[in-house]
Amino acid sequence: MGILAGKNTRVVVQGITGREGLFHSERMLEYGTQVVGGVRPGKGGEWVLDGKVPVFDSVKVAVDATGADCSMIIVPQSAAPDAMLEAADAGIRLVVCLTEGIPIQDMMRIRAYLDFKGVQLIGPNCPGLLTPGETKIGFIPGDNAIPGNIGVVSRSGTLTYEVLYALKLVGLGASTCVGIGGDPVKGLNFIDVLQMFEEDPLTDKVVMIGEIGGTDEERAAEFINQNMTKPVVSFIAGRSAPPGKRMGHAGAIVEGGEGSAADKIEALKQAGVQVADHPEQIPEFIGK
Amino acid sequence: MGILAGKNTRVVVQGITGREGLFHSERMLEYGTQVVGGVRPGKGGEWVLDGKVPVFDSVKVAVDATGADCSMIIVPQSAAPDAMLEAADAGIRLVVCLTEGIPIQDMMRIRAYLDFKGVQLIGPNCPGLLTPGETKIGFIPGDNAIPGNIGVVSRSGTLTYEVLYALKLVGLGASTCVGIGGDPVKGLNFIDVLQMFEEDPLTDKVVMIGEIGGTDEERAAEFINQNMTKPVVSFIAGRSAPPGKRMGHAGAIVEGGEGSAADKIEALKQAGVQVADHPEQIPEFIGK
Amino acid sequence: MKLHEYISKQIFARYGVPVPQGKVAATPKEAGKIAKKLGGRVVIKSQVLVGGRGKAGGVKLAKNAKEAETLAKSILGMEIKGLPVRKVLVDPAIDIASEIYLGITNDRAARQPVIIASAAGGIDIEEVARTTPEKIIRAHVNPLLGLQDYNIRDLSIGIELERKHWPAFHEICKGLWEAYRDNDATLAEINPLVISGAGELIALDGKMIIDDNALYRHEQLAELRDLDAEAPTETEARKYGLTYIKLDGEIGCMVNGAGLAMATMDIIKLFGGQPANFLDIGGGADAEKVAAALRIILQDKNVKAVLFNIFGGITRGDEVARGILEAMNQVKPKVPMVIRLVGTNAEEGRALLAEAKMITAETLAEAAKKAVAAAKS
Amino acid sequence: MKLHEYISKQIFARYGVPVPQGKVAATPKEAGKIAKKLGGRVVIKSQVLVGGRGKAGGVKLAKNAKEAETLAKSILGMEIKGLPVRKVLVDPAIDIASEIYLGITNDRAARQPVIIASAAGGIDIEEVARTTPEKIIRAHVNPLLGLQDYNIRDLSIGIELERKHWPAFHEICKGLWEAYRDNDATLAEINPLVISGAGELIALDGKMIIDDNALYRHEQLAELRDLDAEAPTETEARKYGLTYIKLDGEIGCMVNGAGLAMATMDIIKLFGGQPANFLDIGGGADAEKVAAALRIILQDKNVKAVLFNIFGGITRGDEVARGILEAMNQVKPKVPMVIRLVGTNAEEGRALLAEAKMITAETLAEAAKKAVAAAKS
Repeated sequence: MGILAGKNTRVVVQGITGREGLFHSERMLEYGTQVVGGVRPGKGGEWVLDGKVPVFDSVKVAVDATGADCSMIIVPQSAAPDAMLEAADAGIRLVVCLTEGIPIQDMMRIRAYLDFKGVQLIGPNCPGLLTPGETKIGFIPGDNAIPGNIGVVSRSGTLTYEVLYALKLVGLGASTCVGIGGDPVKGLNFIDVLQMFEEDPLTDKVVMIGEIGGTDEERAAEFINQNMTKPVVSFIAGRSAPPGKRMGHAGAIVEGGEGSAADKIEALKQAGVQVADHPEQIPEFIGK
Repeated sequence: MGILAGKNTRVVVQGITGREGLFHSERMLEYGTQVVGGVRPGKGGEWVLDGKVPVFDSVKVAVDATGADCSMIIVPQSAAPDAMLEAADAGIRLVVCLTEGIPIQDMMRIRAYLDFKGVQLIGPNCPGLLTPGETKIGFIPGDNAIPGNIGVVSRSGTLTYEVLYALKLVGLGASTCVGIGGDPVKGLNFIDVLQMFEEDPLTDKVVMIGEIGGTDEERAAEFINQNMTKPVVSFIAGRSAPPGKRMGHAGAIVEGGEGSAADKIEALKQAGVQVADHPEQIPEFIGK
Repeated sequence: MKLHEYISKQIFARYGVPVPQGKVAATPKEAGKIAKKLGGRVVIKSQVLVGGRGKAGGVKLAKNAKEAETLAKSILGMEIKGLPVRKVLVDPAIDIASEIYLGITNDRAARQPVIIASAAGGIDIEEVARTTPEKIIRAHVNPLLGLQDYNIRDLSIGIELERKHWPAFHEICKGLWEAYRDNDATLAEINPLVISGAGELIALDGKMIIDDNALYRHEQLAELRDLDAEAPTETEARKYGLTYIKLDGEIGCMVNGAGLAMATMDIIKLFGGQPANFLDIGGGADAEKVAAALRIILQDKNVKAVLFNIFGGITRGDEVARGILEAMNQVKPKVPMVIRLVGTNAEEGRALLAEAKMITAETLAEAAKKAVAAAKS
Repeated sequence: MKLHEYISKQIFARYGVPVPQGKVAATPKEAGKIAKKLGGRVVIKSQVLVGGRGKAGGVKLAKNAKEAETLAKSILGMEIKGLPVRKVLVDPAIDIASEIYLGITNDRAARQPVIIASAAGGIDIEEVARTTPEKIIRAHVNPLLGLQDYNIRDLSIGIELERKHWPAFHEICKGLWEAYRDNDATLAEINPLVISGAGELIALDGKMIIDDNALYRHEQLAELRDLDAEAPTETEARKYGLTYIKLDGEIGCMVNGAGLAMATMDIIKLFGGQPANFLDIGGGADAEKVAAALRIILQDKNVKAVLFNIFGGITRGDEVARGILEAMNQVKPKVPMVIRLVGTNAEEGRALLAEAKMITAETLAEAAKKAVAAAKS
C-alpha cells in the first residue's frame, strides 16, 4: 500500500466510455489496478473493455454495487465539477480528477465542500498517482517506474514521468508518485503529501517537483524545514519563463511579484533541500 | 459555569443601540452578565448605558478590543443572517441569536456554515440562555430562576419562564436554562443540549419543554432512551392545536402527518420520560 | 403563504418548466373565450387554496367552448371546503401517458432542501409515502452548494425514468429548484408532472408555499395573498404584527409567546373549557398592539370569557397593563376577564391594573380554572 | 483574458457601479462628437491592454470638443509598449477629492476570493503592498457563501472611509462582486474609485481579467478577446488547442506537458542555448495538432533548430510520430530537428520515425545539447 492507494484500492472511473477513459482504464487494468466499474449517466447496464468492466449510471449506484472507495474522473471540462461533488457525496474517500480546464471559482467551491466532507482530492488537471507494482490511477505510464523507497510529488505530468524514468534508469524506485496537478486551486498540496511521506514507513527519501506560480513551494520549504526528517530533493521548472505569461498550466504564472523559480529555489535551498538544475540530475542527488 | 456560559463569559451585543438591545443589555448588566461591548456598524466609538458599554463598528473590532467569546444578536430580521455569519468569522465561539423571522433557506445555509466553522449557535427566535446566579444572555428574566441542579431546555420563550418560575416557587433551581428557539432549522437542538446536561457535573435532572412540529422531540426520546442516565421530565405544548396551522413559531405546525403532540408524548413516555399535563405540574414530577 | 395553482405555474414557466398554455378567468364568459382560443377540449379548474378540488367537483373536463362556459359558471358559483371559488383556470386537456410526482421542500431534521420524485404521481404523495415508501425517491441538496446535476440524475435513476426523458426532466428539475430558491419557497411541487402521449413532459398542476418569514423581501408575492383562505380577523391581526388563529371554543386567549399560548389553550382544555383562539401578542408588545388584540378576540361572538396570560420577558408587564386598560376603555368588553401577569415589570403592571375590574390569578392553573368557571357562569 | 477598460466599466455599470458617462471612439471625429455631447472637459484614454498608459502619453485631458478631436487623433496613432491604439475612451473629466483602490481577485493560498481595498488608490497597488502594506485591507470571501455585508463593512472600517460614504461603497462592492462572480473573473478592479468633489463615488478606471478556463461558458466575453495583445501565432495556436508563447531565442520547442515544456526551455538555457518558444501540445495530441504546432514554431524566423521532447502518457508516441511525419511532409522544414520520444507507445513512434531524417536522443540532456549544437551549426 502506498500513501494513498494500493493493490486493494477499488477504483471506479467516471467518464469510462469516452475515448481517453477507455484507453487509460485499459492501461490501468493491464497494470493491475482494480478498475471495478465505470460511470456514464445514461449508459448504466453496459459493459466495456471486453466485458471486464460494468458501467453504471451514477457513482452512488457504482459504489453500492462494487464497493469502490476511489474514483478517477476523466470527463469533459464542463462535467467535471459535478463529477467531483457526486463522487464526494457517494461516499468515495479519494477522488483523482484528471480533467483539465476547470474554472478556478468552481474549484474554490468544490475544494471547500470536499474539505467539509473529509474527502481527499488529487488534481484536477493532474496525471494521477502511481504506487509502483501495485496500482496506477491516472495517466502515469506504469513501465516508467519500479517499486522503491522514494516518494515523488509533482505539479507536473510528463515532467514527473521524466523523473521516474531517470530514477529507474539508475535502478531507483518509487514508493508512491503523486501528480498533484497544475491548477492554482486544487486538492492535495505539496505540504499534505510531504506530511504523508514523512509518516510513511515505506518512504525514505522524497523528490518534489515544482514550477513557477503561487507560493506552494515556499510554504513546502517552510514545512520541510520545520517538520521533515527525510531528505528532500527538488526541481523547479520555469527558470527561463517570462513574467506575466501563463505557461500552459493555469497555475504556472509569475505575477504580482510572486511565483518566480528563483524565489522558490532560494526558499528550498534555505530549508536544506538540494535543488537540481535539470530533471535528470535528480537520481544523482537522491542517490547520495 | 453552566453548560454553555458562566460568570466569565464575555458577551458582545450585536444591535445594542436599538430599543430592545439597550433594554435587555441593561437587564443583563444588572444580572451580572459581562456585557463587554456592543456592535452597531457606523456607531463605533460611541458609548451606551451610561458610558458603561463601548460600541464598535464590527464584531471583529469588538472581539479584538474586548476579548469577547460570545455574541448575542438582537438586530432586525433582515440583518440577522449577516450578523450570525459575521460573529462566526470574528472568532466568537457561542452565538445567541434572539431575532425572530429569519427565512428558513437562510438558516439552512447559516447552520451549514457555522457547523463548518465549529461555532455553537443558540436560536434564532429564542429567549437565549440563563446560568442562574452567574450570567444571562437573552430575554429570560433572571429573577424567575434560582441556582440549582436542574437543567432546562426548551423550544419556547415565555413557557420556559413559566417553568423556571414554577420551580422557584417550590425552591428548586436550575443549573443552566437554554431556550433553543421555535424555528424549524436552528442551532443547538434538544439532543445537543441533553448531551451537555448528561455530561455536566452540576446537573442532576433535566426538564425538556417541547411543542408541536417536526420530530425533534421524538429523536430526543430516542437519545434519552439510549444515552441518558439522568431523569428527564417533559412538557409538550400544543395538544389542542389544530393540524395545518402554524402556531406562532415558524416551526410549530403539524403537517404531513408529522409533529403532533400526541406522537411526541407517546415517544417520550416510551423512553421513560415523565410528561406533565401542564407546566406547573413539572416541579411536582421533578421533585420526586 | 400558499400560492394558487395558476400563479405557481406562471412562476414555474418563468423558470423554463413547460406548463399547459391555459389562462385564468373570473367569469364564465371569459372562460368560454379562453376555451375557444385554445380550441379542442379544455379542463376547468377551480382556484382555491385547499386540497381535494377534484373530489369536490371543482375540476371538470369540457368538450368545447360552450360547455366550458357552462361548467365555469357552475364552478364559479361553488364553495369548496368553505372557500368561495372566485377564479377558474382554463387549461387545454392533455393526453396523459404517465404521471410523475416532483417536489422540493425543506427537510427540517436534515436541515437541507430535499427534492422528491415518484413514478406514482398524480395522487396524494403523503399517501404514497405511507403505503409504498419505496416509490418515493429523495435527493438532499446541500444548502451551500444548491442543486447539482447528479442530484437530478439520482432521481431519474431512482424513479426508473426512461432515458429519452432524462434531458427534459433535468431542465424541469433545474427550473423548479430555481423557482424554489429565488422565491424562498418552503414547497414547490408539480403533481402530476405528466408525460403526454406525444412524449412531452408537462407540469399539469403546480403548488407553491412561500416562507412567511421571507415575504419581506418578496413584495410582489406578498401582495398575492388570498385573503379568502383565512378568517378576516386573522388578516386584521397580521396588520398589527399579531399571530391569531381562530378556533371553535368559548374562552378567548391573549398570551405572549407562542409556546405559552399553546400551553394556555391546552390547560383550558385540561380543565374542561375550549379555547376560542390562539393569540400570540409577540415580543415587546405595546399598548396599541394589546388593544388591537383584545378587539380581535372579542369579534368572535362565541367568546364568553377572556384569559390574559402574560409572562414578562421581552414583553414588559407595565406596557401590557397599559394596553389592557386602553383596550378596555375602547372596547368596553361585556364578558368576564381573567388576568395573570408575571415576570419583567409585572409588579408595575399589576399596580396599573388594580383600577380595572378584572379577575386576577397567581398561577396558570388557577387562571385557567377561573376562566373556565367565568365562561360557564 | 484581459478586458479593455471601457468593456470592464460597461460590465460594472450593469451591476450598478457608477461609472463616468463616456463612450468609446475609433476615430478622432467620433471622439470629438462624444466630447461635444458630454460638454465641458473630457479625458481621452487609449484602450490598450497594458499598464502605464498615462506615463506613455496615452491618457490626455481636453478642454473642449475640438481639443478632444486633436488629442484623440494623436493617441489613435500611437503604439504603447508595442500595441497599436485602435480605440479611445472619451470620459467626462471628474473633479477628484480622493482616490480609493478596490479589487477582487483569487487568493490561491487561501483558496478563496479576496476583496482588497486601500485608501491609497490611483497608484500601482503592488507598489503600495510593497512599501506600505498596512494600507492594504483584505477581506476573504468564503466561496460557498459569497460576499457578505460584513465583509464590506470590514473594508469600510479598515480604510477608514467616512461614514457618509458607507452606503455608496457598499453598493459598489456588491456590484463588483457580482461582476466578478457572474463573469468568472480572476480580477475585477476599480483603480481609482474616486470620491468626487460633490461627494459621489465613481469608478474612474476599470479592469477585468476573465478566467480562460471559464470562457467556454461565457461566449459573449470570449468574442471580445483583443488579438492585438498577443502574437498572431499565439492566436493560431489556440485554435488548435495548443498553448504557444513566443520567446526571443533560436531553438524551437515542441513538448507535451507544460511542466516538461518549461523544463525543456530551462535545460536549453542551461546548456547555452535560448528557447524560441514555449509550446505544449497538450494531452492526447493527434497528428493534425502536431503538424499545426510545427508550422507555428517554424513561422518564427529566429528558429535555427527544433527540439521535440515527447514523453508518452496520455499523449501516445505513435500518434505524435505520425503527426511529425505528416507535418514534415507539409512544412518541409529547413532547420535541423532533434527528437526525443519516451513513454506510452514510444517504441511504435520511434519505429515510425526511423524513415524521417532526424537527430535522435535518449535523454533530455542529450537532446538539449544536440539542439544547442545544431542551432549553432
